Amino acid sequence: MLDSSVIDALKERFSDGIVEVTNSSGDDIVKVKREILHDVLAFLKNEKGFDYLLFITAVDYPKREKRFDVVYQLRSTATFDEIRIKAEVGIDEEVESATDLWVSAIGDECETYDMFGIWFKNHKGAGGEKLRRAFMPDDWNGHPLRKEYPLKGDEFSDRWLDKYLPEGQRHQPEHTRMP
Amino acid sequence: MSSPDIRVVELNMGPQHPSTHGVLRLILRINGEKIEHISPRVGYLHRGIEKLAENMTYQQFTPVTDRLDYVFSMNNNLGYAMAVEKLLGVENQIPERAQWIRVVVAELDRIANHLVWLGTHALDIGAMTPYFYCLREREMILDMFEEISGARLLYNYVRIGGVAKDITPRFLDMLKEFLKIFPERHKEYDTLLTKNRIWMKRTKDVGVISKEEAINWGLSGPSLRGSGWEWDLRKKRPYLFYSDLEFDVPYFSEGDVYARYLVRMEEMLQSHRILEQCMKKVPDGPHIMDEFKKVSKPIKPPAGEAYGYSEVPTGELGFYIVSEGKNKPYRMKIRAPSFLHAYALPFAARGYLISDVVAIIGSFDVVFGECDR
Amino acid sequence: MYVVIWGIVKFIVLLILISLYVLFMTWFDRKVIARMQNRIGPKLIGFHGLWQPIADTIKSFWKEDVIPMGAYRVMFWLAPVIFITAVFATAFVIPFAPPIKTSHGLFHFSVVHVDVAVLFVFAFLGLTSFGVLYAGIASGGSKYPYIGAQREGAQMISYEIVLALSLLNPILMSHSLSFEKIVEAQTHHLWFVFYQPVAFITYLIAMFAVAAKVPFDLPEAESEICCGYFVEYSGMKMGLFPFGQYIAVLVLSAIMVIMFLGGWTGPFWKGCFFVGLIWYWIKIAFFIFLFTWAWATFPRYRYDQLMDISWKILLPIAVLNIFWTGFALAIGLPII
Amino acid sequence: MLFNDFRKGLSVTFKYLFKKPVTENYPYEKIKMPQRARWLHHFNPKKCIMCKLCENICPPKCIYMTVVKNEEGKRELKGYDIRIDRCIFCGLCTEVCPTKAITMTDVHEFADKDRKNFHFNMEQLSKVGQEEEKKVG
Repeated sequence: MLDSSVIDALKERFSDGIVEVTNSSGDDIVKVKREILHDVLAFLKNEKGFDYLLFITAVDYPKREKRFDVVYQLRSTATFDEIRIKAEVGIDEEVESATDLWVSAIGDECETYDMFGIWFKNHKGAGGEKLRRAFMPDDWNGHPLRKEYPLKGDEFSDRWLDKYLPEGQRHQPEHTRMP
Repeated sequence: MSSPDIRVVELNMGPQHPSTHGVLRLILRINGEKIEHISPRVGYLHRGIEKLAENMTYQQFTPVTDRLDYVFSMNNNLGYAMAVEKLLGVENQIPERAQWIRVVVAELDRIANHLVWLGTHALDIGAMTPYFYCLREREMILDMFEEISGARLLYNYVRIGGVAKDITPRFLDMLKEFLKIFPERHKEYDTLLTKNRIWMKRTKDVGVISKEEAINWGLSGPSLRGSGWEWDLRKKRPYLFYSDLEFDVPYFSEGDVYARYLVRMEEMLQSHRILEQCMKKVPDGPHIMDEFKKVSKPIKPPAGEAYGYSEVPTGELGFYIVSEGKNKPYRMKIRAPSFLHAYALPFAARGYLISDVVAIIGSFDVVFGECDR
Repeated sequence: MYVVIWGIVKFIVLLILISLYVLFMTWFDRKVIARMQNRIGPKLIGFHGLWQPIADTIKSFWKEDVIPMGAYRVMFWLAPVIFITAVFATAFVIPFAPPIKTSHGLFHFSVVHVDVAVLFVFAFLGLTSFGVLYAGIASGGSKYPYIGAQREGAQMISYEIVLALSLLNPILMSHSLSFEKIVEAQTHHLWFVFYQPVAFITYLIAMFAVAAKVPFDLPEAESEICCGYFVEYSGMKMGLFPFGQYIAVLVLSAIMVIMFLGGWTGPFWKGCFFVGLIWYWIKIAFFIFLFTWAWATFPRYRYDQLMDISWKILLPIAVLNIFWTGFALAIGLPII
Repeated sequence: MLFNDFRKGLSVTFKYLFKKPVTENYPYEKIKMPQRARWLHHFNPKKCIMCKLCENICPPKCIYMTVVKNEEGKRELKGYDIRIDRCIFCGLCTEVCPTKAITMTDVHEFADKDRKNFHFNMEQLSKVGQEEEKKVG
């Protein structure tokens, strides 16, 4: 459990930006508005000592108006406290990148973009690389961790592979499908 | 006159390369043999484990966690089980015997992973023999795990609320034998490598990471401790009964490959020390909580979310689980240390030579089952 | 005519012997390294897997021969040929047994007997790097062979100098470039290793580097650049490169024994042909075993460190050592 | 001493040259499996009560159970197939089975070149354990 001073300081600094402060299974969760997300992270890192970014991810709630929750889990190296920052993001909204604060955000932002299609503005990878898909091929259609994305492919889901295969090898691998 | 662009060659290292530890692909831009830029590409082993988790019950997902980092499956099981227990709020009700078994298998698995790491790391740098010596000792550990769980690599042993099966007397005998043999075998690897001048030349002052960089790059585990952080979750946030055990957290402030090597070598001995303390007293009692004994009985955690973490051999493995009160998780994010380590490579290896890239990959202990998920 | 026929006979005998030696060496390497690693090694075919190398050779003849699309075909074919020819030529002048007296004079157990054998060996050892360089360049823009060939070129240049400079000391002391005369010079004194321990060590280190064996196997570092210059080769063409390497190991060990360890001279039964033969081959076998032993034990150096060792440590030591030898010879110090 | 580190390292490898190898002579000497070994399934159709728990728990969904109603209106087990090529040998099916109709044996040598041979049906699965016993006895 986090002591209340951090949350009080957050409330004081970003008075109307804080949407909700909750606690679940002993983890503190602060929900903020998307616009001030980067400022909150910078504030926590620079002034409150939360200098270790554990992960960035997103959760998809397709029925909501703004369907994604972007989640940042931070930890303080001094006190070992943890805090979770969340922000609601709509399907065509962008998030300010945290790569200027943490290098470890590069991989996670690429992954979140790949899996959910959330675009991170001003993302700067190693050597100034742009945001790109982390796991899937660059020309992949869709974002796999969205709820509407199917778990299993149909018989045509390997078609994208065909253009990479030589003539005569263009067949679907049989073992990937149900009988 | 040649422009600088012509001198820079793009070299594709991987996905099939003997020392990228699986399927890491690095696009190196080299000038001579010097690295100007690295662009890591991961995902060649992507199996969509997070998507699978959303479509599986909590118990069904346990065998899938084995497939994360297949070198230390026990620790993956343990990390997942602890995350779900945190979500359920039962983390303090685990039977004593189950806790004992969990610590023993986790530490044995840590030794097993470090042995594989040591062997492959030495192989990358060119020393062939430590690999076979290490696998010889790992074989003993795998035999023990086979005795209690029935499988040699993907155990599916540590379950939510306890462990799958009770240990057998034969396991204890094998464990005693292993504890007797291990220190002298450890000394052999030490003789072959630690003071060897070639080994020191290849690893000292290579891949130096400062204390601040290590935190900023999201390193964890031995890689972080090699940069001077005395940061072990077993000490800082003790789970199970690690707080009752005596062990040191080795850390070195040099931050180079050699420091990370020394950390892991020392950790093996510390795990051995923990195991010897465990052997003094084997508690009795059930090996699993009664309500989780039946695998077919659905687990329905209350709506909410939890981030459960544990110290696995490569770093901090975390499971961020969002539950909506159903028997399947709504969303599961796996914080994989290997993934962050792979993305720290371009920063750690910039300015070094091709041979150093291999050493640095090895020193991070990146395994792609976990990195790609 | 007599000389030509004898030369051809000797050449064929050498070819057979060397092929048998290489076949045996592949088995020996695998078996010894396996035992050092607590394994069994080859064991199925023949007595303790002794026929395994023959099976391997037959297999590699039947393998599909892949030539990459962008390769320069002529050079690609030529590279292993140049390599194997150059290495094989070095073995021509190596005596395989002590000379025996016949009615026609001394009979030498080497294909050609030349008085400047040391020069001959160095000329052809230098040529081997051309084979490797061609292999790297001919692989058609494939980058790993290219890096491997670059490494081999640099390594060969740096270490041949050290190798030659270390050998200058025994040459200076025996006033000869002929192997037989150098051995003979050591029968009058102690072996040269006792006079020239520094040159012995520099030669030993340079020997590993020139043969490109662990800990100096950078041109083919399989964990960094995946076997380096012969990545793109397959079948028997690929097999020729390790084949040549094994010959180089033999030649360098033989030179080591001749130059520093008194060749076929031993502490007792001097002058007997068979005893000399056994002494000679025991010494050579030890150095060949040393190659295998080091392979099983040591990690690999890095490219820049390799260059540092050569140019910053070994070369100055070797040059100073020559000065010392020349100085000692000039003023007639009793150490010679 | 000069090169002391090299000497020590060399002595370790040299020592092993004269030690007995630890390699198991596998295909010629069979490995003894522990009792809990999780390998090829054995299925006993007489014990099965058609509860479908194993089919539901199977993480890769490689168990296919066909239950039909016969003329008398009773449920009858028509087929029980396991696609071993997809099986991950987690052992959950044996754990959930209330009557121990499905168990795991230590038969582990069933490699094949054709994927079709990994579709094990009910008769094949019910013979798995027995064959092994015959070989041993």
